[in-house]
Amino acid sequence: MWSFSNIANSIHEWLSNNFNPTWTIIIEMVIAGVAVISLFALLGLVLVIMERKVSAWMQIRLGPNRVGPKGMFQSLADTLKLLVKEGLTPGGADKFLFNLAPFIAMIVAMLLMAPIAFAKDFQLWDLNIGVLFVSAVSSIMVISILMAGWASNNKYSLMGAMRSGAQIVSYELSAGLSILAVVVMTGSLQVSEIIESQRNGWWIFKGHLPMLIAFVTFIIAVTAETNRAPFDLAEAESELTAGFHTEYSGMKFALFFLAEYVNVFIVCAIGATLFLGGWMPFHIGKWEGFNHVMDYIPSSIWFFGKTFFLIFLIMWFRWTFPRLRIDQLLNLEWKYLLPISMINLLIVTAMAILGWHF
Amino acid sequence: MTGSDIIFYLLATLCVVFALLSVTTRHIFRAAIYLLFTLIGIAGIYFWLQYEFIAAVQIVVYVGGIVVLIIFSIFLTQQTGEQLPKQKLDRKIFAALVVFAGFALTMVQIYQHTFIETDEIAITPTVENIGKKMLAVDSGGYALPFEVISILLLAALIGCIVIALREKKNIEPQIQDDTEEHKGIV
Amino acid sequence: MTNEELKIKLAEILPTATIEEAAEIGPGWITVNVEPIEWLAFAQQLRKEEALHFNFLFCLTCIDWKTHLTMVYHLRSTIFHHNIVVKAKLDRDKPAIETVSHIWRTAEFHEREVYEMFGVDFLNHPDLRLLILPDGWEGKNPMRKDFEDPVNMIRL
Amino acid sequence: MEGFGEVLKMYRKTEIINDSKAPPAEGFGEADMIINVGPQHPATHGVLHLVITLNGETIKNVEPHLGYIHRSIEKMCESLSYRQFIYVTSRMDYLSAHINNHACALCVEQGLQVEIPPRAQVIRVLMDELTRIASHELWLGAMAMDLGAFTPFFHAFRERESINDIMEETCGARLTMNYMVPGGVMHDLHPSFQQRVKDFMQLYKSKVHEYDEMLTGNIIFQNRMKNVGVLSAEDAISYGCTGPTARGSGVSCDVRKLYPYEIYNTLEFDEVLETGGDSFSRYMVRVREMQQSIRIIEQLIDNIPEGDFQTKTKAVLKLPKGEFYSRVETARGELGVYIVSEGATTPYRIKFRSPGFSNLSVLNHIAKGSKLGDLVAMMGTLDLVIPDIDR
Repeated sequence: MWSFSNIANSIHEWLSNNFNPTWTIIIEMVIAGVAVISLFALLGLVLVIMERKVSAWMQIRLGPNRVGPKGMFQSLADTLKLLVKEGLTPGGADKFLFNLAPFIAMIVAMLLMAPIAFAKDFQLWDLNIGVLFVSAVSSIMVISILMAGWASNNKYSLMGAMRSGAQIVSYELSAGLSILAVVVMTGSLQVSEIIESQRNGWWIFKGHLPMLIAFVTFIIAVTAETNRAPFDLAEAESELTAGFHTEYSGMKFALFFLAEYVNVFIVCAIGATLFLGGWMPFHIGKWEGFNHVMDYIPSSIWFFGKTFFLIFLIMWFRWTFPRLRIDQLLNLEWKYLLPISMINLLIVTAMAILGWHF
Repeated sequence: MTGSDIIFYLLATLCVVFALLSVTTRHIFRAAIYLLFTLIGIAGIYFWLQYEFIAAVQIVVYVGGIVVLIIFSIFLTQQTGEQLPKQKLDRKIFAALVVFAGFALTMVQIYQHTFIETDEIAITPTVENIGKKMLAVDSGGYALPFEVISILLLAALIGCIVIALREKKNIEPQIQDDTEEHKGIV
Repeated sequence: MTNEELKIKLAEILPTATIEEAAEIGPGWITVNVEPIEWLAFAQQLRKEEALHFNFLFCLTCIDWKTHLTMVYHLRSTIFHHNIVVKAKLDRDKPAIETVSHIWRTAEFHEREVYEMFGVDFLNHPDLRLLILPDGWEGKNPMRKDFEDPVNMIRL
Repeated sequence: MEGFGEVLKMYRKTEIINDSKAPPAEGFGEADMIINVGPQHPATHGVLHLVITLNGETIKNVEPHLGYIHRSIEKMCESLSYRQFIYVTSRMDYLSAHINNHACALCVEQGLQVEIPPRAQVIRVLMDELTRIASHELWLGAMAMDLGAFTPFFHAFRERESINDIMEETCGARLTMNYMVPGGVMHDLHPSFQQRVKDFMQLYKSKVHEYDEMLTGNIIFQNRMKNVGVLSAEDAISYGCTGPTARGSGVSCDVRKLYPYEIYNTLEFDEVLETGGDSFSRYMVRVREMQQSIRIIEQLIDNIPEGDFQTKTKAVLKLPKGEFYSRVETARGELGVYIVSEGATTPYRIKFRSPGFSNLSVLNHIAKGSKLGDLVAMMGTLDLVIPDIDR
């Protein structure tokens, strides 16, 4: 059957036959790099047009419909526009850090791609601490926002950065705790093992109510971590104009923009991996025929289907909810989400020890 | 030189260069960012050693925690675009001497120390093994240090709360005074 | 309270004021002419007096009569729903009157507007600065009749 | 979240950028900072400039700077005839242009002592109420957008658009209608007016639940609005607040009820009062007011009397010497028109008592001590229209 792993293997074999091992690794690294960057660009384009179409659909309008069939090339045109725009640096800004910040955001987003399993046996780096790596590296993300806010020499940006710092640092806790729930169940941090443990059922179904709570907490926390509405206080445009990226224009703004969308993709991919079985098809107990049909759907389609479903969920939040206030936001985390996810983790641990899951 | 060596020297240079930049720059925020790169470089060396777990913990604790804390304190006390005052020459010389002395002490220790090869087999650093080792009470277990550190952290937390509470009492009446004044104006 | 009763009551409070009633045209409100010097005490009584209870200053403006200025205060009571108009004649060269912004807070903004548009000085106003005109505005007050803007004047 | 506020309190102090208009130095602490909201800012909906003194995220002082769109309409009107000046007033509160014109027409008619025909009266009231709904719809969308909810904006505009279509057909304009003239209205209703208003009402009734689902019942929205910007009834009166802003604090101030003009005393409708005084009460007042307007339109739409739509008046109007004051209830509150006439063809002095000016003055009072994020909720529910404030 056609699959990504076969392609990857055949490339690897062909390279091994023609080059010595060092060159093989270097060429494979280059291929992987190019693949990640092109996936990046593609994701940016797809997610922007998706966001615009989803919002248009919710807001009873048509959305972009001029460039290309059904406006599908609109985000391409936007990218071109942003590319040729002048990148301004405000006077009084710390030029070095101001220009560095968007690249940090990008690099972090790229690093996060490494442990994600896009399809069966198709993963860049299956390191044994996969999910810990993701939550560790994603904590660098906040640095780029703080850097941008500080270096802009703008009070709105500084306030945005402060808000964002407080927000991301607090919501990392409950995101981490809800990830831990799955880790406790699986007994491993490795992405491939977590997916493998869901062969006979996804954790959201296998883990009873506590896993559902963990899933909901996870979605709320990552929405906050990626600065998406209703938690978009860092860029709240009606209060802080655009928060930390007020002063950014042209390509540097586009990098922030892109990094935001790629981060949304990554957290949704992690969510799909942890709770919805990654590339695992949907199986129902002993319905052999049904399960067989499900197996015929390629694993990459399962993965992207689940991921885009979660992305749609996060977009749905954005276009229906008003924004929270900063104190309400932190109240929600420290008074509700964190205690709930802590108690939930205890229950999950008890469940894992007693084997109370399917 | 193999590829592996090249990567090590790259990472080592990164750490050293940014460490030097971090102490020589006169922009305080940049110093924090250079420190961040140094810490990331160290995490990179851990990855190179294939101690992924320690590398990830290094990033979580130092990058996600300590550096963010440092940056916050800079936000609250400093102003954008301001440079720190230039240090006097005698201070610089003194600092260089101290650094050199410390460096020499470390190097001498390393060269004098005879490292014994152990025949114990290193554990595979999976989460399960690390977790079991961390809570093990037999020889080679880390239960005691683990608990001691957790008590230290608890003390730190309580200290924070105490400081925060005391400060609040001092500030509150001041704010009320302000609002009273404003009432008078309006 | 009918207009007649109101007139009697007002005359009791301030015997020196002249009270007019324009019955045929206009909404038929009582107009009280006061001296600027008496205005503050009169205003306080209008606000405090149980039977009057004029707690709502809904319009405050000034008219330039070329020979003098007239401050116009429109007052009403939200309980009794009666209205009066208070007028005070000011000297055109050096117009000054006591502020009422501590009695009716809405006067603070309205008096600032009148201050910059007509140049009336409100004594004891807490914050008498330019509100609408650009910073550093110097020269004549734009709403006076003899104001001529050499650049932007519209003549019809 | 006291802790966070405490930390933010230590925000660095930044130098005052301004000028003579800078806020008073007293009360400005070492840890405070000043930010300029506006004149170009997404939340001010126009060129309003607020200089805000912040202590962390907590507001210490709000200082409005006005005049960015001041056209001195009062001065302009002094050289315009009594027919002409009405059209300038459409540009004041451009969202309820009809009602502004109505106030001016009433004042001139008071001076001329003309009776206007019943048909014209009904048309005027109908148009006023339609304008009120349109204005509140725009407010609803804009306020929701300030709070970060984008979608209600488009849903509100769907209804507003159909009102604008009705207006366009009859008046020939969508925003500045200029439909009122002294003595009646400019032309007769369009033949399809009745049908289109009925269609609109059907549309409105079938969609009104969407607002409740998206805003009124939303827990985030309620948290953002309740106990935010609390204005007591005494303060509302003292600051001269009118309209929904004052009615949200329980002050009965609907001019249509207290000092009825046209045919309002023959109509059945309720004055909407809420007693909370917070942003949520002001929100509820406006939402319920739309339903009252629908109720008024329902009573009138099938009972438009036949007859003239205008009383014949002279080509050049002259008001007798004297003073005239008329007031109407616009979507934002009480609009007063004060004309001083010397018997000429132009007014000697004209004063517009605009509701926005007084409503703005209360902002500093209610914003003190709340968070920066609350400021947009307060400005949203005060429903500020900047040309109305600046005139």
